[in-house]
Amino acid sequence: MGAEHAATSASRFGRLVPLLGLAVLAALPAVLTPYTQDLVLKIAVFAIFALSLELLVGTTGLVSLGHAAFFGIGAYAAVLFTGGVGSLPAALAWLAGDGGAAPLLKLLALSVGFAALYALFVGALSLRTTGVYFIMVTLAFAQMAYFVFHDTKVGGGSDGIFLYAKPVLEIGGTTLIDLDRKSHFYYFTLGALAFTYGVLALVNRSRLGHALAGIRVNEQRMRAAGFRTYGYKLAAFVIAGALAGLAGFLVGVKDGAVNPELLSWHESGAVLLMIILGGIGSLRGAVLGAVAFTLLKELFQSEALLGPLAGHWQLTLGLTIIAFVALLPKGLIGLKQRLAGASHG
Amino acid sequence: MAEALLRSNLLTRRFGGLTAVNGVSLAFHIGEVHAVIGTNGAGKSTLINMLSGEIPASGGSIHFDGQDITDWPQPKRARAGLGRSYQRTTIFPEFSVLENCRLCAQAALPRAWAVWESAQRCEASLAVAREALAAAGLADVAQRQAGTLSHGGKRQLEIAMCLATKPRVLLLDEPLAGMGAEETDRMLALLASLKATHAVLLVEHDMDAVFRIADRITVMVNGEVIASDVPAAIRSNRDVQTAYLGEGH
Amino acid sequence: MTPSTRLALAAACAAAFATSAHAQGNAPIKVGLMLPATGTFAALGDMIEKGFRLHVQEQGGKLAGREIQYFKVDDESDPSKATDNVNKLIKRDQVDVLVGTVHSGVALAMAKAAKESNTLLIVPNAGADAITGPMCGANIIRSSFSNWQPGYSTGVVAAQKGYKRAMTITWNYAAGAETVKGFREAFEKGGGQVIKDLNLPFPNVEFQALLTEIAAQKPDVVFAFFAGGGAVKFVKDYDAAGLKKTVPLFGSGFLTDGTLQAQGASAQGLFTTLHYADSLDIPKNNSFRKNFALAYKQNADVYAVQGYDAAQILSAGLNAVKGDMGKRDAMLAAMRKATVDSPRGKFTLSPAGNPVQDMYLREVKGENNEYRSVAVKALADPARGCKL
Amino acid sequence: MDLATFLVQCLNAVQYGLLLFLVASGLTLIFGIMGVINLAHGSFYMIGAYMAFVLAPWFGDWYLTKLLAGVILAAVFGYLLEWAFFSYLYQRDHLQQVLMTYALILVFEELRSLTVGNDVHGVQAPTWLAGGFKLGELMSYPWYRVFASVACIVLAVALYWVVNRTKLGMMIRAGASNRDMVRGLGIDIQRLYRIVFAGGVALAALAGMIAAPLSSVYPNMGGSVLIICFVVVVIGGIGSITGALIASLLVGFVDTFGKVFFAEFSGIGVYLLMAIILIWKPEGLMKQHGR
Repeated sequence: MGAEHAATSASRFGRLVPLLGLAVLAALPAVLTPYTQDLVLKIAVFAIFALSLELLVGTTGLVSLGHAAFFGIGAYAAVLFTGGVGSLPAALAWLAGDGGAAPLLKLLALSVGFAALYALFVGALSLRTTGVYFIMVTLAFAQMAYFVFHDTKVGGGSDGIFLYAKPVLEIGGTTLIDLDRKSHFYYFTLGALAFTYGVLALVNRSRLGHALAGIRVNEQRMRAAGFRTYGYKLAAFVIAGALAGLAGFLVGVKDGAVNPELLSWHESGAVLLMIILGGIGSLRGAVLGAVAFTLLKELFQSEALLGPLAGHWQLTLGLTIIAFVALLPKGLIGLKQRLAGASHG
Repeated sequence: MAEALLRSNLLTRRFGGLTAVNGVSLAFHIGEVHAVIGTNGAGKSTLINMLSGEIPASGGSIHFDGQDITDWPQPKRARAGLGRSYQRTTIFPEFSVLENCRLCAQAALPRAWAVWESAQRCEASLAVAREALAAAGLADVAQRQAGTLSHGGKRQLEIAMCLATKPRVLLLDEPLAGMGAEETDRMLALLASLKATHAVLLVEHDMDAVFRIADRITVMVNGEVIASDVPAAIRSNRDVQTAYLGEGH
Repeated sequence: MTPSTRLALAAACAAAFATSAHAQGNAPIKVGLMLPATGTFAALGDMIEKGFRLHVQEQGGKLAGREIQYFKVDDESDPSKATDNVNKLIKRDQVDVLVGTVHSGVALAMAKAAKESNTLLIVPNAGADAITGPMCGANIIRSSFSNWQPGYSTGVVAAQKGYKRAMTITWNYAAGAETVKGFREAFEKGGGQVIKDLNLPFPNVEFQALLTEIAAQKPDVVFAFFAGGGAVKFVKDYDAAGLKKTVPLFGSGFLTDGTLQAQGASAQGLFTTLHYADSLDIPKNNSFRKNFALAYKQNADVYAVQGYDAAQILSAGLNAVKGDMGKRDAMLAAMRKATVDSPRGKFTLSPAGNPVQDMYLREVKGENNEYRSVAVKALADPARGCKL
Repeated sequence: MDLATFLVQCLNAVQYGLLLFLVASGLTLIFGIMGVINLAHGSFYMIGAYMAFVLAPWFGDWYLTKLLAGVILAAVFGYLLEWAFFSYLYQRDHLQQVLMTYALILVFEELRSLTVGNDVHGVQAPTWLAGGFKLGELMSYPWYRVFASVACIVLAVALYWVVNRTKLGMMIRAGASNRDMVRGLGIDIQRLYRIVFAGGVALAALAGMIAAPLSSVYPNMGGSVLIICFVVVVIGGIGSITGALIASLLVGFVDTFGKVFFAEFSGIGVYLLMAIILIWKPEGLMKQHGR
């Protein structure tokens, strides 16, 4: 009885962990140097990106190797529709601003919207395939988007384009949010992370989320029960794409620049790496993975800490990944469980 | 006799050069357990797969409740009232027994996109799921993790999940496979109780059980129906004896 | 202790150390080298760094009496990571000077970050016109070239040789398009006409279809812009297809720089223009090449020169203010006004911060790009879009 | 475009397609039979090309001997790699395979950088294959390209023969369509895997060696080859050698004519082709039954 009680109180505490984390993050700017604050921002953006993929991989069991496409499209939309740069096709030009003030809500909607739209297109086609094919097809569609931005004039070609005016939220003439200001952007990103986490937590506890989990375990059984699984998977794909677009919007505004490499398969690979590093199957794992991946790379590339070895970070990172996947197939989250299991046993 | 609830007409399925099911016409009625027997590779599973919509037919048609459903996809058939179970256990082992059934019951509910509503508090699906569990005799273990059930328990859950979709036809693919005598008795009692409100198609290898419960037996050999009649007539059918029963007896 | 806290701690220590060191009068000048250490351009990054360090060593390890402390970041030639990477140098290491890089997209992101943080940036290779065009700034200087320059000078030479119909071929990316634009401008000004621009996706190296297209169109001359592995393959394919004998090939100098060993016989006799030639027979180049070979046991190339000159420009600025980086405006002005005694010959800087330099016509002989003549004297980039 | 030019372009397309086939065939075998997604396959191509460069001084004009030596080295390497690394991947899901082999790319690239350096290097074609023959007014066609195409065709035929006419091939085909069946037949699946993997690595390395005199060797050369090979494998149908051949040629044609007619969009062409084919046939042109 006592043990049971302890377990429930532990899980109650566990439920508070994300909120605690958020509170810590909100208090951080007071103590951070500008660089570490940037690092936190970068991790937060990647965490959103990783969370969005977690819905596909962890919840629904769809391994996409082309998730960076939506991330990149979101980023490009944020910059292109600010106006004044790139050369949008006439059909889309009316959506762009004049290069002056950049309305936050409109740009956010366009970023998320276009990412979702492309996800709808890619999902509609790629979800006809399964397994290895699905992985490859998502990769190919991401490459397609990559080459559109790389080879055509739409987004300034291979060098990419810059953002000249950062988005602003104005209501009745007063500026509520100005993303050009460090603190505004920090809390806005934090808000976006909380929003993403919240949305996905809601999805996971909803009927949609349960159906997606069912599809992951046995799609055939779900169809036999009467689920139009294609529609469910497509919904997951579009939600994931839209949230990746949100992360893209943030990265576009954060860097003030976008370029085709945001859509490259290396980026898709990196985000997959994050969620597996953290542990597939939990939102916390995705966030943890984003933190771990960013810091690991930071560590391996740091000459101050590793000396000349930093020049060979590919080797150290590669070997670490191999060791990680070999020893911790369930990710960092799994490590915690394993330790907990060991102490009980 | 009343109009059949589910009827196949010259149903055929070819895989490349192989004809797995050839011109099968059968009718299934509420209040009747209709068993389909035959050797391995006779086309029984293919028949179930075609009726449930898992694989498309190469020829022929399927009618359900007066409608031509030959071209309907599987989920649509399932929601219309065609429930099936699988030869291999296909429960969701990580979920609770209740959740397994609740999930299946959820398929029929509207507003799947309402992500702010908690699945575990979805009363509509919970009620159906509890009903199905009670009918299948699993009410006591509703909170257990499904993967921890005994083999027989899992087979019962399989039926319960099928019931949770509120079907009118039950397409059961070897529900007795691997069961002990006691478990078999329990399952047969369950089937007998379901027969009143459902049309039941039973594919089964356990001949004793088939002859105990079936109201009608169809024998398939090499994808074709060689006999379809009441059990007593099948037992004395010479073709069946030579083609099928002869092997075992 | 988790990696994160450890890292944060290390960063904090570094920052604390940095600020305390800054307070002292004669603290080292912090130079941030953001160059590729991995990927396609790794060899170029290496040469630039060696060139830079060579000049500093020649000055006794100090510039204007101040020690130089290096901070390095691998830019991976990935522009999507450029902003984060450059911020490692600007915000984490708080460098005084940024030096980098090879890839244009990355360099543009660096220029943007440099402008926002008002950090001094010296670009030792990336040719994107925009760096000394729309993105130009008082604190941004380039020690190399703009893409437009070698394209333009090759166009001048091609037109002078009397060719009328030209075709261009390059990768479908910004550096290629800008170089080709320079070529077209000069070639058409000289009375010629570019009949077709061919391009293929970067970094695709399957040229055969386009070579066939060249053979079908029969131009008088072909202008090519490729670099690295692509340049090697293109030159070899062009030769193997028999076109070298029938349609003369001209290129921006990068077509034959650092690639001649690999290109072998296929490159013999090719004409290219660039702001440097290995065999340039002037005292400064001779001494530079000797010192470089002594220091690193390998031959210098154009990238080493650009790195070397980046250090020279920095030292010109520092000398003018006697090492006092506080006199920033004076230092920047001195850098702009400097006449750099480069191994490529003396050059000055345009108001936009790009070298005003002689462009040389070179011919490939053996494994050398041999100097032939000055293609264009003191060529200045038009710096279109620069509002300085 | 006149007829002669058109024909030459077709020749170019076929030649490119054949070279792609050589790399992709190894990938499709490893994919189809072992069910392992191998992102590091491009690295084997890279290793082959660098082998052609490193081995060159030892063999001089003994070109075919060099190829043979390279193939043997690559096969041994593949065999060892399977034993030491890939054999642990079969039980893992696709996701972990993607990550492990992604990490391998990083490791191979860094090792390449440490041992051979980051410079671009040319690889000489043997003197007995120097020169070319006249093709049209201005152009000639190098003998080495002819050799490369012929070598690819010979290998394709040999591969076809091995897969369709030998006992090993029977096991391979069975393995590609139904792994359980192969186990049921009492075949030593581990040995089969090891052989197939070694063969796949050898094929990719051979492709790299044959391509090296044409392409020279340079850092990251495996990356772009890898992606295009994925496209080939997916279009052709995973595990199908015939499918890979057809798909390679298709990609060769789309790439060649795309560059000529739609220069700005030529990068997109092959992916568009893949999308269209997958809409039409979601499991590739040559679907393997029974999976």
